[in-house]
Amino acid sequence: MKRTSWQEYQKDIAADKYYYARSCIRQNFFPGSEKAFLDILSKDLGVDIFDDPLHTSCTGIGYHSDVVPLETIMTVVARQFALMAEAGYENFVSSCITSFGIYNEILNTWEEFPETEERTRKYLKEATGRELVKPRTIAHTSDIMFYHRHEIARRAKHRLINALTGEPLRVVEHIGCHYAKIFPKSGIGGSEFPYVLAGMIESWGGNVVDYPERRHCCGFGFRNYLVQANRGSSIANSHKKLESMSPYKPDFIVANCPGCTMFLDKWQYAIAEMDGTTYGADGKGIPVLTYEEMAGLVLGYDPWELGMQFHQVDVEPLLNKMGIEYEPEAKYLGKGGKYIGRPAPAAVNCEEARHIYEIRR
Amino acid sequence: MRSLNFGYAISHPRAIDMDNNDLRKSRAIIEEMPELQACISCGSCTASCTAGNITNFNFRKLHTSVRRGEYKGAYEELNKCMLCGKCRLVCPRGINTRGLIMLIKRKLGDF
Amino acid sequence: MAHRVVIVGGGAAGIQTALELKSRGIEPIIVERDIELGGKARGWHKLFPLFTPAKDIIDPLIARLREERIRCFYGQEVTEIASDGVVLRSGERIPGDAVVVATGFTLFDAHRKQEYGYGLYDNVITSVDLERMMNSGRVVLTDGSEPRRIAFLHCVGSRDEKVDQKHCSKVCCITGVKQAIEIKQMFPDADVFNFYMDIRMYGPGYEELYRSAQQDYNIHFIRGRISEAAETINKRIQIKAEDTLTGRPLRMTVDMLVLLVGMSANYENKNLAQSAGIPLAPNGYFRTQDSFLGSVTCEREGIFFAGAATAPKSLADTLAEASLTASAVCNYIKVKYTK
Amino acid sequence: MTFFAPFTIPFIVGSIVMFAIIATKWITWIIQLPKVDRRLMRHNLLTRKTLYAIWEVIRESLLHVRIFRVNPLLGFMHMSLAFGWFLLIVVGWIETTVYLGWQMIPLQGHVFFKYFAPLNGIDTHIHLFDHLMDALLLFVLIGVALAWFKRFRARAMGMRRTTRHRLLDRVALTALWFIFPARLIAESITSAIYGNGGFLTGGIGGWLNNIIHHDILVALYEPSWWIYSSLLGAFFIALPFSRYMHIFTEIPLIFLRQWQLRPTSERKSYDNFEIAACSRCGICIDPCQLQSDLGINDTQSVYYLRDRRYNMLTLKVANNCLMCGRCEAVCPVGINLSTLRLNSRAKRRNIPHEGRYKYFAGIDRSNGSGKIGYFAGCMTTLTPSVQRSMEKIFEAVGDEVWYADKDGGVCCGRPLMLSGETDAARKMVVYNTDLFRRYEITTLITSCPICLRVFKESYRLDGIEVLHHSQYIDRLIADGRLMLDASSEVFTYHDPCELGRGLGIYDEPRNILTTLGSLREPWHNRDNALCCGSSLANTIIDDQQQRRIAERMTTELDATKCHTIVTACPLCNKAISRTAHHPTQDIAEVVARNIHQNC
Repeated sequence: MKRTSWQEYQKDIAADKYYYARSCIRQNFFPGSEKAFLDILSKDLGVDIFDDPLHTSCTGIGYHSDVVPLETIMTVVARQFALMAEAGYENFVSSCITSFGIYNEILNTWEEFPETEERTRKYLKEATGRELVKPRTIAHTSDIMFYHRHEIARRAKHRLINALTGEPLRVVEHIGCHYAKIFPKSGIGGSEFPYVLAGMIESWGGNVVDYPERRHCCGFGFRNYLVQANRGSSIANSHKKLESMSPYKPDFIVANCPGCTMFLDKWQYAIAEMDGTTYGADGKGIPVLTYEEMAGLVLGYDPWELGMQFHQVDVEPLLNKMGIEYEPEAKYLGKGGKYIGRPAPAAVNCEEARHIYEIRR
Repeated sequence: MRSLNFGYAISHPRAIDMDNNDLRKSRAIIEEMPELQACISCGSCTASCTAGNITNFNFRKLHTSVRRGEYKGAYEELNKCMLCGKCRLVCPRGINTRGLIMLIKRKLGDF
Repeated sequence: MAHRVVIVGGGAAGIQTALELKSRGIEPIIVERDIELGGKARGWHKLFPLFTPAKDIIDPLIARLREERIRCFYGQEVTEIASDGVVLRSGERIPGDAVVVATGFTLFDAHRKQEYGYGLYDNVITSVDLERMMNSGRVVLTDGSEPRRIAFLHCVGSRDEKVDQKHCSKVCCITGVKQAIEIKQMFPDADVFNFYMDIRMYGPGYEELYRSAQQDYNIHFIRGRISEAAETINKRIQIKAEDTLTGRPLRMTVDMLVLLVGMSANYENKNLAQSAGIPLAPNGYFRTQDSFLGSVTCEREGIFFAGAATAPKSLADTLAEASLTASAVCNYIKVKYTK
Repeated sequence: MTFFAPFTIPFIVGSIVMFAIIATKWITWIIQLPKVDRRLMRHNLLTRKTLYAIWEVIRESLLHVRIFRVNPLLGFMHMSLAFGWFLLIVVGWIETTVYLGWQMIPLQGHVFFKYFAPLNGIDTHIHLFDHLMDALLLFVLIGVALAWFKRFRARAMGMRRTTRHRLLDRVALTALWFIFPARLIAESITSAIYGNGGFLTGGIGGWLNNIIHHDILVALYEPSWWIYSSLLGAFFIALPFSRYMHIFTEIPLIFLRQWQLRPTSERKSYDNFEIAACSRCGICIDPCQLQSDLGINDTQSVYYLRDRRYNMLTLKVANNCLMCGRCEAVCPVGINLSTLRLNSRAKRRNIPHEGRYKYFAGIDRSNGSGKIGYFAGCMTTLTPSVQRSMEKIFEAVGDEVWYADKDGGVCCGRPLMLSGETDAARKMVVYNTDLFRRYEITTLITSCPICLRVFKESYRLDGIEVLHHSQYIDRLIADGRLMLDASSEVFTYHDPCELGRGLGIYDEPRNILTTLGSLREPWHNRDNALCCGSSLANTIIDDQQQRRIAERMTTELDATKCHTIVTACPLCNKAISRTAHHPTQDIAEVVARNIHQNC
């Protein structure tokens, strides 16, 4: 890759002892990813990561939708930090890009306007009796994965390589806007060309696709999506990106933001239904992965364990391409082999119906 | 083609798309009166405009859009002009604005 | 014995100062960091606003310098300056009765505006690259084909706090106009777009050239700074800007994007200034006493400036200023040594 | 006598074709006239107007009095050709009648009488007719010689430039040039053979007899008549398609015009008479400032009419005219050049858009109250001192004034009309008329001659007196209501086209200025005044061309060495002050600064 500018933007990422903060969207839409992250870190890499049951949502969605006031979210964030300190950690890790942006924004606000920190400290004390302790480092979970990318590469069972042709897979990486567009120095590689996902892809054998709309937003933008009247604008953004990337024939998209992963995936279905356009080989859609799923596949995790059946666009063509062995029949079986139901066939999820639950019926 | 109603559609981009806009008419207009390109967007024409005093008619913006191949509504908008000629009198670049208005109308109105 | 003046820098400013001093009976010595004289102007093809070949200006200057047998040090970097001489990196000291700082400027490094993809995308070049291409007589895309749509972006590294360049580089506007016309002369069927924030035509004949570019050459001027450039699959450049005059975003694909790079203060100015105990202006250029009668002098007697060491200047302004510097040096020496 | 010889065939065919075509054209045009025009014809047919028309036909179609006024030599040329030829025909007819008695003689009998009756003259003692016809022939030949001369030395005839012609015109012109020399030769040879003839043909005949052998003369006899007849035939056939159509068309035009038919802003059949009546004499070329100042020479009225007649009129030619009226003022045929030009602009799509100018509804930018209305006009807002001066004058005389457009109103509509959008302009006419009616004004004063003209010509403002501010001020002075301080200031006055040639207002501004000081006229003044070049009627010439016209004109104003250049039109004012060396003011400004303080 020609780009080297990312090296100018580095940041301090802790090697161990992380305090984990979950993402509202990911918990619900990609629960497998968050679990995989914890597993990869603690089991594969053997680092200390604490998933604290006491922590809450950062209320970022509410904040960006103008329903949660600044003072409130500051206090909530202060509480998260307090919990971290109480648990004996100082490296705060956020699973959500929105939250990551919120934490950075609030830490910077406290720095620029110390009186707001004092006020928050007071509110936190009054409300919960806890003491605010600011974290030593703050990172997004993708930063952590990026940090350990070489270690993961060493343990790789699969590489991002087309098993049939031996060619590297063409991967579109998409970075959530709030990762580095608010504070360029908060991201690996700055705001223009963040390297966090590209670094993983390159170390695991794939090729990053550099397409014109690479830096464009996916269109989630809270108020864009949450208000139905604005959804046309939301989908138009994803549409623009998909149109721009499709000539490069990407094998899959990987994103580090909950909203982006969800919308780049689900809008493919909506676009297909709206105007008949489908992307990807054979018009079956371009699979959209989380970086945990990507790492999980590299490390040899079972795709269904990773929760990849939650995607709108079927991932089976990608799994076949990577030469990953999986049980097609187990796709829609939940815990203990229980059938969890399956979506109606659509343009972008049209895998052949040769699943056991079909037979059972 | 299927089309399922989600209650919204893919919004048309607001951006001026210079790759897909049909620039033929714009080129023909500039070819006939190259002085249009000499506009430095000072806004004198719009500021002095008799029609602009009563409506939101903005010749500067309009001809700029037309030059970019954005013709939609331009003809109708130009019909607000009363052709009084004040703009020509104030244009610091000496652009024959009245002639231009007639030319653009002719090219866009196909007559 | 003649008085001796050390001139730091052998570009247009240094040479012209040297020639002027020599004609007034003073012995100038030029210390040039590069291995040849002529400075940046050597790299230019033609000069605005009359399309004068840069060679026609620089070559005679150098030739005269040789004729006058003016001493030059080549490949020597000055690390310290004082009113009585300079110190080279080698530690050697060159004494003089006065010192003229004619160190010029540094071209803004377009890599720093990474959103424009200089160095990443094949067909994103700088105005300096274009001058070089024109010098070689061949302006083509990397695949060897002729560009049919070219965009110029003004103010790259000028008036941009994000890269610490708050000042206007003064010459890029007219350079953009000049180069756009040259491109249009080479490729009459090409579409040329200049994206600008303001068009600043401060010199004689500049505004006229701008107007000619618009009306006679049909060059499109779009007011709006390109926000980002990206490469398409067929190696063209997709650019986005706001067409601020219609208030709408604008996007287009071009074959070639030319970045009109501005002038930065030399990084070394800081050390030189420190060694001489003189202040720098906030933008990193040397600070002159004032902008009027003291435009080539500083607070420390015996140290003088010529050319773009104090602010972005055109070649014409630089040459004019060099004569002024020579006259100021002369007066200084006369007053100081005839007591 | 049979009055037939084979050589007469070209002549006979030519004249039949010519009269057939001309008759067809005229009849078609008359039939296509709008009802209004036909009613006017019927109404005026049996009035004195018809007699005037006959008188005018004699003066203009035969004697060309108006051309004499432009240049006597040019007038003589036209007269000798037209009147001379006419007399040749009339006297020739009398001659045949005298010799042969009152009987039906075919046309060629008259024309080629010398051929058919070469010995007739010998019968009588007096060769009266021979000499008379020769004298007339000489008269015409002088005209032809002058025409040849004019081709090569136009300046001598008072014309700097002559018309460039089309092919058919050249055919007709060449035929015309040689018809009379051919006649002279044919008749001279005839005289030579028969030994008779008047002083000219007989003289040349005698001389020919001396130098050329009789047999050769006999051999040349028939061919010479063939040539004469063929030239006549060629000329006649080319005539209806060439500029010479004017010879006949000017006659019905004079009648129609006397019967009060006029061209309008809509094209109509009447226009054909005016267009065909243009002789393409080219007198309109020299006064055209587009020609003299800018060197544009394809758009003058003569070319415009030509292009329109042959259906090759381009929008550019139609639009490239200042409509200053200088050509119209000198046109010997009196063609309504500006109106014709205007209605060919109207050829452009002129259907007002459904919602066009809907925004006029409910707009009222007027203020003040009074029976006197003041309409500054769009342009006057760019010369605010005119408006302020008017306010000062109104205040000085104590008139209560209602200001129609102090904060910018709706345009008067003339600019739009000048661009051919007459129907759309009606919306402005209706709007402004309503506005004036609503405030019940009885006098409407405007500072803009453009507005003034449209108020007078296209608005129906019965009961409202429409005045230019110079007329109003002049009246105030005459009535003793406005006292001004006279001084030694020297003024020069520029006549705006719309005010002067357009509306005939020349004296009022001059009265005012002579009250205030002394007046020096520029070289071109009154109905010959130059245009400032900024005319709204022209949308083709560019800014620098406008400037050049203004500069030339302003040079004349500056040359008077006045103190102040005065004009009465905001547009002229802007144009003049652009290059003038003397301060330029509107007449209202000059008046306002000289109001007597105790007044």
